[in-house]
Amino acid sequence: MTEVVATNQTILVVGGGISGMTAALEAAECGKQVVLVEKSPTLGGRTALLYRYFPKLCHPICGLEINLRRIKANRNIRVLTLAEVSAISGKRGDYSATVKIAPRYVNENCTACGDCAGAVAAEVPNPYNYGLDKMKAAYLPHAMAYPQRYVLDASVIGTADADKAKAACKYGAIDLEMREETITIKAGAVIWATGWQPYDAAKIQPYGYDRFANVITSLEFERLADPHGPTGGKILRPSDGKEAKNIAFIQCAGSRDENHLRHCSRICCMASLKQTQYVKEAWGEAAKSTVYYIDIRAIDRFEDFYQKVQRDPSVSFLKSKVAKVTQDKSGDVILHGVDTEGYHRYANAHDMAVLAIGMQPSVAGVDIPAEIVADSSGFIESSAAESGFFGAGCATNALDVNRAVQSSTAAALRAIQVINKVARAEA
Amino acid sequence: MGDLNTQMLDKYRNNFLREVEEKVDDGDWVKMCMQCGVCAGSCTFGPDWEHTPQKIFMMIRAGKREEVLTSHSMWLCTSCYNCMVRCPRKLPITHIMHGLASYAHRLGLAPKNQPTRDFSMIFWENCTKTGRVNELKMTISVYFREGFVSGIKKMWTLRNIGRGLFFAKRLNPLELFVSHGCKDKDGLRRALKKADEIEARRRGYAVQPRGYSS
Amino acid sequence: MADMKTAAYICKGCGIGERVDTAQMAKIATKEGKMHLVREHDFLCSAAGVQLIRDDIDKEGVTHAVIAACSRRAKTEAFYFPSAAVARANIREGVIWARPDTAEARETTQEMADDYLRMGCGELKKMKLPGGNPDTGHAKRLLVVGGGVSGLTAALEASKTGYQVVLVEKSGSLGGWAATLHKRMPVREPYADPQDSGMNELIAAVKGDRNIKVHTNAVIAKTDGAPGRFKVDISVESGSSVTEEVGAIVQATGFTTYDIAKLPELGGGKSANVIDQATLERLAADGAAKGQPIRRPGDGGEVNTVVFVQCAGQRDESGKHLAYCSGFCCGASVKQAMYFKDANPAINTVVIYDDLRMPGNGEDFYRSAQRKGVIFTKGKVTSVEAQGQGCEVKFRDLILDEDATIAGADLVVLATGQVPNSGVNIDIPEEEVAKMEVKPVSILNLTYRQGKDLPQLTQGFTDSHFICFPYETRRTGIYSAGPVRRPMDVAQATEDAAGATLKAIQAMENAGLGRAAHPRSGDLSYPIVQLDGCTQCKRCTVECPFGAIDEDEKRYPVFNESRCRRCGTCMGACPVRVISFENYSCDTVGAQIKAVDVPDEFSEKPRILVLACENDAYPAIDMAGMQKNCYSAFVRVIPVRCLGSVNTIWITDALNAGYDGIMMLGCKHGDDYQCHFVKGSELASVRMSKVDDTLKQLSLEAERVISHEVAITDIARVPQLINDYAAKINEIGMSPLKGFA
Amino acid sequence: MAKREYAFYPGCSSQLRGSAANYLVSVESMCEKLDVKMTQIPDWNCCGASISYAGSSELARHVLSARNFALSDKHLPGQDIVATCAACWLGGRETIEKLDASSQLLADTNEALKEAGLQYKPGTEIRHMVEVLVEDLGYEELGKPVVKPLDGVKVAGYVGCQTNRPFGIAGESFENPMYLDKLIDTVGGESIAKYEEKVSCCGGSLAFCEPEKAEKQIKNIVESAYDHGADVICTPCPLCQANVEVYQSEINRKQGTKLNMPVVYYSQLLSVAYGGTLKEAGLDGHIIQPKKLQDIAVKVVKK
Repeated sequence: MTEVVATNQTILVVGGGISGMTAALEAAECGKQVVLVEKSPTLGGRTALLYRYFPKLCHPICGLEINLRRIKANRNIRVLTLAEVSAISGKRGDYSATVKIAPRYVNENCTACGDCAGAVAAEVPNPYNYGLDKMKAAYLPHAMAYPQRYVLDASVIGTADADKAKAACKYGAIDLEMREETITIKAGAVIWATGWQPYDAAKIQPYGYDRFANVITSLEFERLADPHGPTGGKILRPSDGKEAKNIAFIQCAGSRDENHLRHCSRICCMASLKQTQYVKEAWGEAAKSTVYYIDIRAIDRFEDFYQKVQRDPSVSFLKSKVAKVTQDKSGDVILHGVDTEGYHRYANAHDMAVLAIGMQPSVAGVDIPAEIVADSSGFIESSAAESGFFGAGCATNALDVNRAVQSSTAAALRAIQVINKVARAEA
Repeated sequence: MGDLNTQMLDKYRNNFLREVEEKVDDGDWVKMCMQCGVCAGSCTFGPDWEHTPQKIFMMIRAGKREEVLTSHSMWLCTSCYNCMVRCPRKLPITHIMHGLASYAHRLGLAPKNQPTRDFSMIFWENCTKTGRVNELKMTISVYFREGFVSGIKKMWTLRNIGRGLFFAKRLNPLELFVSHGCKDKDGLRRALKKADEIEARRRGYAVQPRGYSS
Repeated sequence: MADMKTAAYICKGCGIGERVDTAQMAKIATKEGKMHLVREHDFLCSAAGVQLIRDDIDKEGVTHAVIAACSRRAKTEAFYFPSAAVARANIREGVIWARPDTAEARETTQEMADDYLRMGCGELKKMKLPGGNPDTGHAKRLLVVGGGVSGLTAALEASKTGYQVVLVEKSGSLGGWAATLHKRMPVREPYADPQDSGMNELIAAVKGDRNIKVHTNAVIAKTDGAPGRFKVDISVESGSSVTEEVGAIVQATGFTTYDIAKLPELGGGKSANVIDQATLERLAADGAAKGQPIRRPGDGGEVNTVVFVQCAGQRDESGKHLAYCSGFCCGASVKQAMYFKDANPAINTVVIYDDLRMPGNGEDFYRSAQRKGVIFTKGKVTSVEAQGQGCEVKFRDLILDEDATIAGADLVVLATGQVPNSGVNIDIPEEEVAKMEVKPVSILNLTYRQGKDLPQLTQGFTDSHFICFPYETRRTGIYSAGPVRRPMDVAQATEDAAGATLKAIQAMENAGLGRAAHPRSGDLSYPIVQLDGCTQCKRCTVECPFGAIDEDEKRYPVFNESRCRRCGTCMGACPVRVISFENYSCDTVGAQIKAVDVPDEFSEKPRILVLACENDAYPAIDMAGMQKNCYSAFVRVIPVRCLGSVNTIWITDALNAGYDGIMMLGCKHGDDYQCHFVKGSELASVRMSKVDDTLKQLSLEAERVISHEVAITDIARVPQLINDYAAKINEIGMSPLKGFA
Repeated sequence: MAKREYAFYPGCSSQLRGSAANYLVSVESMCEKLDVKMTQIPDWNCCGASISYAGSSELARHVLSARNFALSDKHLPGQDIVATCAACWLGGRETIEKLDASSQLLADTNEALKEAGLQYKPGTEIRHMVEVLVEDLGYEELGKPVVKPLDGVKVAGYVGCQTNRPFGIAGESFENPMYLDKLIDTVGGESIAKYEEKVSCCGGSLAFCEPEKAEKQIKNIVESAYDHGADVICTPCPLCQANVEVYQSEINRKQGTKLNMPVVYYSQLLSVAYGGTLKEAGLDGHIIQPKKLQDIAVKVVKK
């Protein structure tokens, strides 16, 4: 049974992505007790799966390394992975949360030596590469995974593979008897940092994501460029592994569209501008990127990055919402549409098309506590004064990493205000 | 009908957008366009368009009344609804195109001998005569709209199709004499006449004489 | 060091036991390492293994422990012994996982393991358990500079959290720009209409808050001290000055609108009817007060047509105007267009934009404006000229691809940008400042050796350079919020103020506990200087990236530990090596270098020292091991806090000890630097450029010392770099200095 | 007593001697096998189609549809109206949508209908025959009456525009609707999942006035079917059927191509599979003979 020490002076943070980690750390480094609950087996969330950040083109896992070191060094934070908040009751200053913890089938004895992975035969689609490749059914989510502990995929439980894994582990770390458990955690304040998910690209039918292998999402493209990714960082197109040098970036894939997401997802323009530089980095002179856009939203200081990319001869811009994508026999994708500046019809062939996929708050679909008000896009709105719930990061709005962290830091303060009030009342 | 055009000209002076909003079916949607161009790229006869829908919307906002109303473009709409289902702002583009065409025609600004316009008129008159379309009569009037000789020529080139359809029992000279129709075609025509009056009332036009209303 | 009791723990788990001879390692620990206590264990990170160590510490009085097992990045929580100094010898990721499991590799792999253990023992004996910075300050009041929406929010949030606040506003009243707004953009559904700014309530709340002491008509004459003990002289209206002691500072000094007189081509300063957004807000507010519509400023005439020109003097590549986009202006124009449409739908309202930038639910606000009949035209305005009572706007219509004109615009609103009020740019040298006709006025008047104000990132904004850490400033305990940090609207400024307030509070708490702030949060070590050896060369005071070190009248360095981030750049800079940390010093690293067993020149076994930044390069090497990307067995890797902390003595020591090559792996520097300590890797590269002389003196090839910029993702590249360098060394041959040390 | 009853709105083209006369025939035999009773709306009128916009007005078109609804409501109360023609169905759906949305448009429409002594009451449902098949009956039930599976007949399911956009069949996508393919498979034929021209426009009524432009479309539609080795094209729309079948000879004449691809209705496939004769399946109503289907139709099934 998982033991968690928590009181109504504890801050419960839901979501272990960069927003949740930040909120938890900032609060903990102010001396507060924090329980950080993450649904997946590892912290890091979506940013851990990005290759580079705009506009500096630095590496997200560089910041993750620092944040993980902060967490390892901080005794105020208790991390629960594979855990989901299923219900919350109570009021500001006195909540109790029901948390479901899924079995990992690997206990804290695990040294991450990897013998179990060597032993099992079964493979499962790798969610950390958006299913672009497979991984062993006994796996460490990724090189930066924290806790650094293996996971036995539920699909192999009850199969010979499970027993092989158990036999292979010298440290008694494989526990096939693990069951889902439900625990209750007290908390004075709750920070909801459940982040975002990519809009279902298959729903954008004219782009044929579900029909054409060489139409991929911007998130999948991050994995293709990343040395930790399925191609070891080589930009190869899925259909035939051909080097993808001539790449189309389709903006507003789902965003700013009343048939899909009504809001603008903010990050996609900068993300595509950034990704054109991956293409440049990979193929140099041979690189060719074309950005199909409605408005380029390189907001505030990011403008200079846009100007830099505009000067890059390998990148061209076309003001047009692509009408339709087809794929020819060679596997090339053909983009059909009209350049609206003036009036120029095009049918352009590219090696691959990248959909700058829209941002959907993860709260959409999850039944969130009544106290949290979500707008019609599913984003959490700033909560009422009498509430002890605070949204943070992309659960509250379409934000880039910088703004998400800012929002989480603010959320941490509001949570601390609740805790301090409780403390004063009890002192 | 040219006078209607002048009426509208001084009524709306330099505000063509407002004119479109008030006179054109679904015209009040024009302002919602965000110029993404997805309609332009989705259009079946797109390559033949001189102005794409999105561009026409911009021209309306820019007050290019003459250019818009005399344009051939709207008349190339096949009603495939591609633009409409893809529009991120859910503009009923197909309807707006029809509305603009209809309005241009009403003001007498539609291009002369615009084949689609002529066909559209023939179709409407044909189907409202008896309440049902008589395909044979309609076809004949379409082919003969530019006069007898060209009509005969067209018929001749298409004779094989005609024969084929005849043997397939899908085209029959009998139609020229015993034609389908509604029993209560007069009631129908009264209703359509009334519809015209209401339309005129709402839009502030003088009622114009129509085949079925005279 | 009488009370020092050392112990070595050698783990045999994860294949270590099978791959290397741990018994031999144990002997080395005892004989060479001189460890008082040496233990082998099959599964050291297990509860039993950890208990064993804990018992030794508690019962055997072990004060120093070297753990020869996995990387310091693994099992960190398990091997947490706060009461002992702990060194980690990386035998798993750093040796057996980085080497092929073959018979021929066995010997060199064993040597690697032996050396890492020797290094661990060497380091351990030079380490002390950090006691925490004694120079703590306990002031828990927050100074907020600026009484606009950001400052007011910061003050209120701090008070709500239970902290006292001193708020300084240079003007006579609170509220700043936000208070001049007629209305603000909506922040919740349906995002359809402008809403009340709520500034009156905010101002009232601040005035009514007993925790908040407000000084208006006041500026800061002097800021002295450090987090936890800032002394701030505030000169108030009377001309007199008050001194307040505060623990941290939030700078929310906001922005000034770009001067439209600089935009004559757009009619700025030439026609009374060409105004900026700020002026329109005032017109709207005055009109509303009088219950009248907005009129032409020129002659008070009716407004029938109004044109908004976006990006006026912004996004400019010519260098004449602002290069950036201010982000808020599209939304502001949409809101202002609604002022007209809501009052009278017949008013012709046109927004001429290039890219309309309304992220998130701003899209709904945009749609709402279209629904209200605001016309949006994608175009570039070429000229605005007075014409009769109004103006003529000429522009290129980018959609219709033609030149167009709007004649008879009664009002033209230029969407100009935000210019940050960030005080003195400390990176501009004195002599250049002297040349300026308008001298910049300092805001904080810091007494810091390195300058009076916060360092600016770009274009005057005091923003953080770090994407993951938006509040990192180079002045510990001083955080900027609102448009002085980066361009933003009211909603963002409010969020930003709350975030900055948290960081300020955190800085006060850390200072009180003598702990480091980000990125080495919680670190209790701190720089200790032996002034008797100091030559007053000032390198440390000049190079400290955080301005932590001042100089006294005798030009000796004065360390302000609570400003310090513990990067060790001062230590790396010091030519006489009088600066050190208890657990990280010239000696702890020097000892590791010396501990390595360097074979003679005929052994064909070169030794390569790798000094790797612990933030990026070391994790990259570590993960290379995790991926089993093998590399040369001749390298010995030492993690350093930052390349900035690398002292050249290490290089000379290593060369003299007969090392054949030295690799320095640090973070990218330059404009998009990735160094967590801002300047560390850059300073290192500057220093290393001087190493060539040393090499010449020793008559060694230049290739004996090289450095690379390495990113944390270089899991495949780093092994390659190492192997290439090993090959290179093989090429140029063994060092001639072997055996002389 | 039939299992299901509907008010039937065949539309002008399906009338006797009309260009889609064989569509009506096949629908009737198909419905009989499926025990679906279809009663024609007495005195129904033309829907005005989408092409009539120049002469008509939006209101006038609503009046036309509303008259049919009113008649159906009067004579066949409570029955859903079923249209077999895409344009009729679409026009009807649009009228319902618009009149539901605007009380004024509703009032105006009824003011006009009053002249014909009729009134339209909101709440009418107009469905496409395909909706009845896939939604009310479902593929499983549609498979039951099959006595002659269309073995070895490769069919390009050509959905076209107006049965697909803007309303379409519930749960199907605009770009790649699957229901025709599922119908084809259900009756033992071989569908072509990757048929690119599935939802392209045939030119619609502009085939009359802009034949060259329409022929360009039709050529692609037919050639793509050939590329996939189709024996026949199948469509749910009378205008698509007519255009694609009829103009092939014109294209051949002008461009020297040898297009000869038969084009049939889904209802003909089902009718044949259900054992319908040439006549019952309306297979005698083609310019380009759907040989393979005809062979199956004349084949005698041994019990």
